[in-house]
Amino acid sequence: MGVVHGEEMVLNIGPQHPATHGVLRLQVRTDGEVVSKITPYMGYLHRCFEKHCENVTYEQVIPFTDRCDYLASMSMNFGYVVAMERLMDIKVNERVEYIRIIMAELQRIASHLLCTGVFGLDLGAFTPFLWALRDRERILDLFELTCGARLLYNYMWVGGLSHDLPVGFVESTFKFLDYFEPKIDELENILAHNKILVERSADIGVMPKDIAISYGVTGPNLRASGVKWDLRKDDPYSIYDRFEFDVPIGQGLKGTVGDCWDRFYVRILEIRESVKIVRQALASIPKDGDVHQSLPKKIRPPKGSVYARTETPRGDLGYYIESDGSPIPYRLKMRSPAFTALSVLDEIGGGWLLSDVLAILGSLDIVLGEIDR
Amino acid sequence: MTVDYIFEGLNQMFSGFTGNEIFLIIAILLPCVGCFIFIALYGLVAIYAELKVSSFIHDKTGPMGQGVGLHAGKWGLLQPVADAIKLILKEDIIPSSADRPLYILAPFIIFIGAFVSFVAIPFGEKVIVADMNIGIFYILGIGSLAVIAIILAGWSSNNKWALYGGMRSAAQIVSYEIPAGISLVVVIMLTSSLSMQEIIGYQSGGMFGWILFDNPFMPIAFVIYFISALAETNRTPFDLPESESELVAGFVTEYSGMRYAFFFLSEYANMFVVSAVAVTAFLGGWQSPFPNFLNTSGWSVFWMMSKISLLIFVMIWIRFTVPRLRVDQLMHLCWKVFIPIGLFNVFGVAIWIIVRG
Amino acid sequence: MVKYFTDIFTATTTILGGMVLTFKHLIRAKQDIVTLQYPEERWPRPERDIGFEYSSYNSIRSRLHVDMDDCIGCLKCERACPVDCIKIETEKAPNRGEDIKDIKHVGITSNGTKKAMVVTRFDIDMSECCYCNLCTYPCPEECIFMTGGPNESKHSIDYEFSEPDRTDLIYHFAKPGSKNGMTKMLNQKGKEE
Amino acid sequence: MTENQQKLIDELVNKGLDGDMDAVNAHQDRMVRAKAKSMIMKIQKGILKRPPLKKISPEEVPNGDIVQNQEKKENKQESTSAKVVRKLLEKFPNEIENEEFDSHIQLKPDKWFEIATWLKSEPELFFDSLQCQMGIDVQDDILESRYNLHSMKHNHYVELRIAVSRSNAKIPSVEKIWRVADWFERETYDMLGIEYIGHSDLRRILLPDDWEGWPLRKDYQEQETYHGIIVPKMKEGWE
Repeated sequence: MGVVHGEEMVLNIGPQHPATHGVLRLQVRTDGEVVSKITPYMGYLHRCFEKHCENVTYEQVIPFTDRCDYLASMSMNFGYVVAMERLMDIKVNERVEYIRIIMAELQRIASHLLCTGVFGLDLGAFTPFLWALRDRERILDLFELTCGARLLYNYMWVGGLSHDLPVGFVESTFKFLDYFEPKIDELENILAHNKILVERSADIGVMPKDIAISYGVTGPNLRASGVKWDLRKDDPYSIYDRFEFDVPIGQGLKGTVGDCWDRFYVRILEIRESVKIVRQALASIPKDGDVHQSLPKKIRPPKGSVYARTETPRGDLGYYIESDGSPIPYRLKMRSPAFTALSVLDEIGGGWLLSDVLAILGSLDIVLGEIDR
Repeated sequence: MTVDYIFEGLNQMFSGFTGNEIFLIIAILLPCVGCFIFIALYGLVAIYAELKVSSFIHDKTGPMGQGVGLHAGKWGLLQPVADAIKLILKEDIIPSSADRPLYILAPFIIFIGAFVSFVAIPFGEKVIVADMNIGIFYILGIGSLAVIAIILAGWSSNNKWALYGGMRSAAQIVSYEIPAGISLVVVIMLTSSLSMQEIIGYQSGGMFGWILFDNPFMPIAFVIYFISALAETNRTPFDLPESESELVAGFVTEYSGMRYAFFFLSEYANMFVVSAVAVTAFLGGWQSPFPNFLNTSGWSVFWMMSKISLLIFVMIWIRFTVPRLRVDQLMHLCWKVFIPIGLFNVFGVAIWIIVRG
Repeated sequence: MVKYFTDIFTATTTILGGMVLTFKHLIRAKQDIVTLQYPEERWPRPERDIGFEYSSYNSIRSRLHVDMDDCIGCLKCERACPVDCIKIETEKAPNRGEDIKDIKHVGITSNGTKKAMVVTRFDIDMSECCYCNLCTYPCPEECIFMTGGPNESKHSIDYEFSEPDRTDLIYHFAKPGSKNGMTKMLNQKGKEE
Repeated sequence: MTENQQKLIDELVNKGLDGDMDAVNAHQDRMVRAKAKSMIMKIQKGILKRPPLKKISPEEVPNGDIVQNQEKKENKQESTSAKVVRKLLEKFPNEIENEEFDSHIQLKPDKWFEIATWLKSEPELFFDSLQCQMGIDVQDDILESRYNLHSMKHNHYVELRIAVSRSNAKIPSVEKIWRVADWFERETYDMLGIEYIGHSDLRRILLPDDWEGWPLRKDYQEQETYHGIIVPKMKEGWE
């Protein structure tokens, strides 16, 4: 029996569509429900980040990095300050490193919570989304306690932090983690093993290893394809080499390695690992140390360039900073992980049903702020 | 039945008059108006219940308010009223490229489909608008009217999402008619009647007289019917026609205001109808669950309503637990799971009846 | 065939498991609810005991406020702002550190600095402010800050400051009439000379 | 600024220097006029060289004109760079332009595609991942395309730079080697106007299709109007 082909229809998903996670437009060619070609159009959220950076001083870039990936602003700050400190050869003290890692890992939990919740929402399960948001709020409370802001922090500075931890932060974070750990199980029970979700996501949108690497896909998406690659382990920046944690990879428990379910489940496992790191960091954080100790008086990096990568919740975030010796960056390029993750959509999304395409899009965990910059 | 009562009552009251035809029309219109008011009120209650149940599942409070003012009343009781007022006052937009007559017609057809089904629902021992001898068959037949309306809505909106929603819905409702029908056939085999009242009458004598517990095949039939009913009313996990994260809003994408409200209302009305059929066929209808406990004609309405409410609650509960199926999985579930098992069930019940005599 | 039935079985058990979980939340709703009734109840601002000497730098992110009596017009905040939402204009004061009664100009700040400048314009466009707090750090007199936090006693907490018109979000902090007053004064001075 | 405008300015400057200032003053486009005048000033002061008289077609620009980037900096990937250079010199002798390879390797654009293929397939190097590709407008009329390559297998890293002149901003596309380069190159094209030869779908990616100019070039001028709407320079009620 041959395959019946009907007339192809061009369908615009977005820019305003509930499943595009922002303002993304996917132009898909569909034959009935089967999608044959996906062409993403982005730029609706383009805020000229790189052009802006060429007009402001180095410290003024930090608020803009916040706004790139608004779901993981701490990680974006972290990447930038790591790059700047490498360029200027600044060594920050222990306490700062510990605080940065606690913040980055809490941010990873928050971001992954949102991603898993939204993935459920894309597949029609509304409840886990709100449960995830409820716990994310508590993390945001911790951030608010620390730096006064809930979403866009401007917390990490080149050579230090804007504030020290408030009194009682360590205790309240421990309290949060104790509360939070059973909630991960809850999230896993209602979503990950639900038969309908497994049917919807297992074996769907399989991303093989070589495709993932060739497309520059990084972070949880790459690990779900079975590549054990995590910058925190493989190219440790800051003090990540001091902590014990596993790098979860996709094993194809419910289907093939690298399918939507793996991408989703790797994130749940990573939440657990991040909880581990936060616990270790909280236990061993040095009591003293001035967070403003190594703040440079004026940020005037030497002439030269640096490319520094850090592991954000969405993958390898690279900052390429070209300095001409003035207090203003000559050129600043952000290599955003979601940008490359979205580019793979056409490759792995063709040939699936419309509902699957949106599930694949959800499992890639893109943030349009970071793609468009 | 109710029509007959009113007709006779009117005739007795105004025995001097000879305008029997007018009395008949009044006797027919009155229950219809009653049904309409009932649907509207029930819709408000159901919306409120859905808001509250979902909120509690989500660890939220749902609609709340401290006073009348701008708030939604005590515990947010006025929220559905506010919703209704909003929908009525909203601008009614008809897309310029829409097929105007069909676009306008669709919400009415879907509402008529839901509304007319109420005629055959036995609310109580004596409260039924028309006790037809083919009641259950009638409801199944009228229920399919929704397909036409949804296709009309999807097609006439001239919107690709709406079209997808309409097409999905047509396939879905037409398919799920079959397992629903098959599981009701089992009931009809037992009771050897299509009349709603007679089916209920068969199930007298407390909880264990219910068809659900009549023989081991019946729970399967009930589950199949209930899930198919979910699919027929487009509830999650079968809400593909209007799956909000895929098709924006499916076949209602272009509708707004009162027309949208009609779709909304008829979805809730359909939920009520399918629950009523499930209660009638499997859960003893208006019979009390205990043989001699409040088993009077007056309490029968209470029992019927509480059973229907329970089923509607379960529908809401399921909606906020599970993700949505995919189109092909939906069809797989229907044709490869429910229909074989349903047919097997029919066979089993037939043997059961023969063996038991 | 075995897979067929195991699939049905797992589907039933996992879905029932999920339903049990949601039902637990439903009946525990009283303890678990996290919603606040916003206009009546407000999210408690976390108590912030920063616990180190930078306590004067508040870590609140709310609307900016300027103590004009302390402002010396050094333009540091204007330069620090990444979005250029602060606009300052100054005039040279006739006598350094002297009060000018006509325009309510205070000559000496609370830190004891003698002012050399009269700030005739200090506008902050809060609709453009990105709440990065960068302007508050370089201020030598600590006169620009976000309200709330350690300065809470001076200013009430406010986190909803909507305005009907966009231009209302441009806050004018300079003393009213200071610009006209200064020009008048300078003109007079010019005439006298 | 488009190539045409640049050419126009060059022409005007030459005319002006030859004494025909009227031609400059009579020009319609204000921006071009201003640019040309400022250029004439600079040339008279001796800051700039006089633009070539002849209109040169893009193909004629010799690669030897490319001025290298001089920054040298201590880098951890020194050994990798050295290794790459050693192997590269064996295979493609005349392609490297810089002398010290501490931070990066400067390549000529011509054989870039072959080099890239080789870099990915060479078992000892095996750069299977293109981490980052970016474009930069270095001074003196040079645009650079920089590639940060990384090998997942060997966990090493190298930075390659390819410089082209503005008038002949053409670099072979490596889209087919590292698929991620598809979008990266589109972005660089979008922002700097470097043309990637052999790219299957070279469109603007972040900016609208009808955007004028290359925003990240240092001489970029904002559009005066966009779709007939005047672009506001200063917000209302502010100045």
